[in-house]
Amino acid sequence: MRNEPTPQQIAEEKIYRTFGLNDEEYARILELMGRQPNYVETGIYSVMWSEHCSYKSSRPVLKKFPTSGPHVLQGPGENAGIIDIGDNLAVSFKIESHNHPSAIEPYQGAATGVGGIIRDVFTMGARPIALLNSLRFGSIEGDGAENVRNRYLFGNVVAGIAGYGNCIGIPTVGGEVVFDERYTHNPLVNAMCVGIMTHDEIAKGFASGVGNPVLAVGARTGRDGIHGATFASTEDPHSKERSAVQVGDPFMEKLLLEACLELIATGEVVGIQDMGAAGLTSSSSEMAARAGSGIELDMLKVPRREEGMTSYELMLSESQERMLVVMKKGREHIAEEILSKWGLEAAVIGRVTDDGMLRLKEGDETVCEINVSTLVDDAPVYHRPSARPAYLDETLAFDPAAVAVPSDLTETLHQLLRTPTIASKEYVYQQYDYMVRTSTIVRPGSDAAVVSIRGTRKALAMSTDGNGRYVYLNPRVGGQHTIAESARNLVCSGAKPLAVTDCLNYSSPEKPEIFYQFEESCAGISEACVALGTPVISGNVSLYNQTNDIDIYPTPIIGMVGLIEDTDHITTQEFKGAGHPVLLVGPQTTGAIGGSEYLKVVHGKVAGDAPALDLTVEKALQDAVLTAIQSGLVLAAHDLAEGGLAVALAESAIGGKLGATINFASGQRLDEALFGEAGSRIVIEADQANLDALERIFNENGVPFAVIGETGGDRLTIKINGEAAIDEAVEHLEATWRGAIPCLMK
Amino acid sequence: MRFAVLVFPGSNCDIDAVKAVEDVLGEPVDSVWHTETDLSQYDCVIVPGGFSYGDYLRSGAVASLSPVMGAVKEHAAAGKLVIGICNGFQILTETGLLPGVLRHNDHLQFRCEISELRVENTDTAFTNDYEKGQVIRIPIAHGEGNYFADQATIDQLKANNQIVFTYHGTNPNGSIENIAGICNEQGNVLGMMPHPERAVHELLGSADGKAMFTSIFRTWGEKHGA
Amino acid sequence: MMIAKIHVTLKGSVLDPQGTTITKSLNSLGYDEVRDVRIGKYMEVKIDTTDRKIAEERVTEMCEKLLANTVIEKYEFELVEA
Amino acid sequence: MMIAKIHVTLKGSVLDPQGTTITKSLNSLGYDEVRDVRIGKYMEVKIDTTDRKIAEERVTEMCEKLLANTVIEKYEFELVEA
Ligand SMILES: Nc1ncnc2c1ncn2[C@@H]1O[C@H](COP(=O)(O)OP(=O)(O)O)[C@@H](O)[C@H]1O
Ligand SMILES: [Mg+2]
Repeated sequence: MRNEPTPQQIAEEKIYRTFGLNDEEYARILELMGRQPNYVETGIYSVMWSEHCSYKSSRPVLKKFPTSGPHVLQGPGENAGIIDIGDNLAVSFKIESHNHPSAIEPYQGAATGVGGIIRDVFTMGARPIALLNSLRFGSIEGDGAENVRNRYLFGNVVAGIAGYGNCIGIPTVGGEVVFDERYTHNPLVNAMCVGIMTHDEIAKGFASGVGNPVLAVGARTGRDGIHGATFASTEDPHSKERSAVQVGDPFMEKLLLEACLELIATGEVVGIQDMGAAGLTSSSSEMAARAGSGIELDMLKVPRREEGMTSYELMLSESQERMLVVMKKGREHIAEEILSKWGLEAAVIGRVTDDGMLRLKEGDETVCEINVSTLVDDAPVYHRPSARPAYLDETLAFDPAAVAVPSDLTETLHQLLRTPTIASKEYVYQQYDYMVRTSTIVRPGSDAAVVSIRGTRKALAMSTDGNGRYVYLNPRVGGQHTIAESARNLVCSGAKPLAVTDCLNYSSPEKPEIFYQFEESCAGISEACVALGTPVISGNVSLYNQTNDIDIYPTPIIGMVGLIEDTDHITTQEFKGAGHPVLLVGPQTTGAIGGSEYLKVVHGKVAGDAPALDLTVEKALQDAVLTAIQSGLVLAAHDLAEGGLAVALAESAIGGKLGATINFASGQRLDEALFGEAGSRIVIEADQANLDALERIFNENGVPFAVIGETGGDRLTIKINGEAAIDEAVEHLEATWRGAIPCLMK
Repeated sequence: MRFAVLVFPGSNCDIDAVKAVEDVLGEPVDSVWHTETDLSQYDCVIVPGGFSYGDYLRSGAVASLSPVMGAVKEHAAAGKLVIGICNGFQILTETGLLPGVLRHNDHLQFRCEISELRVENTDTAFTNDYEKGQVIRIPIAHGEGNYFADQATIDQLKANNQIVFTYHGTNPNGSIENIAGICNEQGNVLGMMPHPERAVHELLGSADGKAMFTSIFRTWGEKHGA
Repeated sequence: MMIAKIHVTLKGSVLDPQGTTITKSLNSLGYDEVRDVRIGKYMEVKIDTTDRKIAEERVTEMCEKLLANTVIEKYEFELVEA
Repeated sequence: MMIAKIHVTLKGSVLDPQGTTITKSLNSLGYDEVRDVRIGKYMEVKIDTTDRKIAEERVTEMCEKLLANTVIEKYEFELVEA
């Protein structure tokens, strides 16, 4: 017999607490069930009511995101969102975090994060066509034990992402990496997947139709990752049972992907969902809840990897590469045939019922009976207290006059290009197969990646962005920046931004100051989404990213997808030829240096307000630049981000192996003009002959601009008010920028 | 001319090879599952890239034992054309159709980039549309492309002019003699780590791989009077 | 000189995708008697020392720090004179 | 049941870049006494048989066909009852 605590013991010895349920939650379960839950039932409630599955702290905030639009086919709530891109085509995408597992086992943690997000997308019936990621680590400079550990985490997370994505054959086309002490014990590993399908191929996670068979498909269930969802919702993952680490099998997932797409195409699938966090528990109850049905499973029929597994273990395991499928009655053999062609198993483990219950049996014995809606709809919701953080008074009081303008600004530029956050990420993406599927037109290294759609002239642009420091300094404006920068990256590549997926990485929501950051930044995200017409169609929340009282920066990461109507519009950031005017489009002054990478790297300060951003100006800028690109008037476009104008110019010059002479008038401090990071600004290169046409477009949209110089030569020379501020050979800038990370990782 | 592109569990460049044949030549091309044992209707067999069987144990090892590889041996023995690209090259060496082995890159990392190759031998069915010594840009994407063979084998490869492509400039994986691709003694079986099927449109960053497909088609046409 | 012969293998409950794939492949090649394959690493580390006790400590450290990933792997070694 | 404990290692004359890299990292971590590292594979194959002689033949075949690449690797195994 099972050696499990009895319902009485669970109540009396408060065993539920070790599962992460508090006393009130347990009392609520008693009320909902009208009896004491047994061990399996307690386990099931605890994972379904964990922060990770129930979003109990974040739900009230997430509800405020704009989620609809004429092109939205599926908003948040399914495994991934879906948008329409015309021609009967639809695009599905989502981003997800795997922060806690990656902190413990970086290679497998990152790899299984990639595996999970791919399953979310092909579950919708979409063929995955691209992967992106967004990563945060502590500093990799220096020889302290923590720096060594950060390098280890960085190196292995990247290798894990590569290992999984390369093997399964989906190109990893873009992403971002930021290094900051605040992430030392809490690296962030967010992975995004984009898939494409025709409208009739859309599948959903519905368990409907009484009597329809429920199948477990793919890998067998093992003892790995039990309580992973709870574990992702607690403060110190390191103290948790380490056997919770799961190992990914990308080969198995490749077979599962092909088999599932083939299976969905038969039209015999009623519903399908991947077994991600909380495995069989969440997939079965969520599929039943969406359909308003019930599910009955015979646990003895669940294919397992190890002998002697209990129902509790089977329900809570997070073994990878598994799916739950509901087939039309009598059609289960079709699933079995297709899966076996791919060398995989499909086992009928239960059926759909109409009594709204999740009922588990071991043969004839019923071992669990829970009303599905109590797991999903009655999950607790917390309206956490919120309080403006005290540190804001101090950071906002920052006076730029307190720091001096460096005397050698060329050296300052080198310093910025060398800083790992700005330096070339070639070390990272040369480990990713970004070309497989032969559709990658703009490879990693530009503002956004571009993937063509075979059989059309269309292409998709995509990027991931986030700036935790801005959000820290001004949660509301920081949140707006995240969306604005993402959209601006897409526009620079020639795309119209369409929709957003978000991954919200924060510290403990139980701290009022953190909750304030969360609430405010989400409000900023919503405002920017509305202003730019990009609804949120999917997302993920990762809380409790803190260790030893160090909270990570509040770090919402945005994944955005845009549509390029014609591959002729594709634009990249590098300078294309000599003798072309260089324009700065958008506000011509930068505001202060607050929140900038420059202030942090050169002066060691994280202070000031987030850089200025006006959403109306941003929208006008994006519309104008997109119109200009679509009219064929733009040779190169690059948005200004970390490091401001000087770094953007250097990147365009390095990419094009071509210099430029810049000369503009400014009433600002030199460091502000060069390195300040105000939003809504784009540098473009254009043909002299097109200047008039460009002027017309910018004027019509009310967007300020100025010709600030010309491409040519092999040096980047920047003069302000006629006086040389920066003057350096492009080759030297390139050596600094390209060499920085490889040198640190040697 | 009929092409077969083999598909093993875990192949992932099979579609790209099919697209390249269609786009460059417009000739018929079939995807052929690894359990097939008859390839007699095909003129050229492409063993594509990817991670057959996850590359578990050794890349190409498990796939080299699949039923279809028996048919590939017959196909090669009959003097018909076989190209192994990346994982396909690894499968061909594991099968013994080509000498040597492909080991982990010397820096132990996966490497994806557009690399420069020198065409060393233009007397093969695969390369006669190139100039001898021509430098072409073809993508690589592999973790185990470090070609190795003992000295006797290398001497033989040289004596028979079996080294078809070498890396120009930097060697991305530590391969001996900068070898990027070799053929068998008869010249009808080619293995290469770089991906010509990824270099068939300017939009993809290079179209230098096209000439491989046109070479194959021209050679076949001359032989069959087409 | 001593040689540390080190075996690094996956912990019992950790999934071994390589092993599973090779098991299936051996079965399909006609080796039906094969029930399970587990794949690990074997390393020989040559050490310039004569003190067995110190060697033992140092090799343990190397395994913990670099040679094994103790989150999912376990290790074992013996020392032989070379 | 028997378990074949198989060691697959590189032939003596073949360079081991992985081993060289690990030697260097161990040295740079302060393990100066490490002279050389060679990396191989260790496999445990569980076989449903009781006949040692047949098992030996069959395992040899598996090694030749799949488990080792005899162009650069050599193998060795012992059989233990499980
Ligand atoms: N983790 C990563 N994965 C893939 N590509 C990356 C990654 N990090 C950075 N890149 C690529 O490097 C380029 C520059 O990155 P970043 O400086 O973050 O760009 P931006 O500031 O324009 O968002 C982008 O093209 C991006 O796709
Ligand atoms: Mg950018």
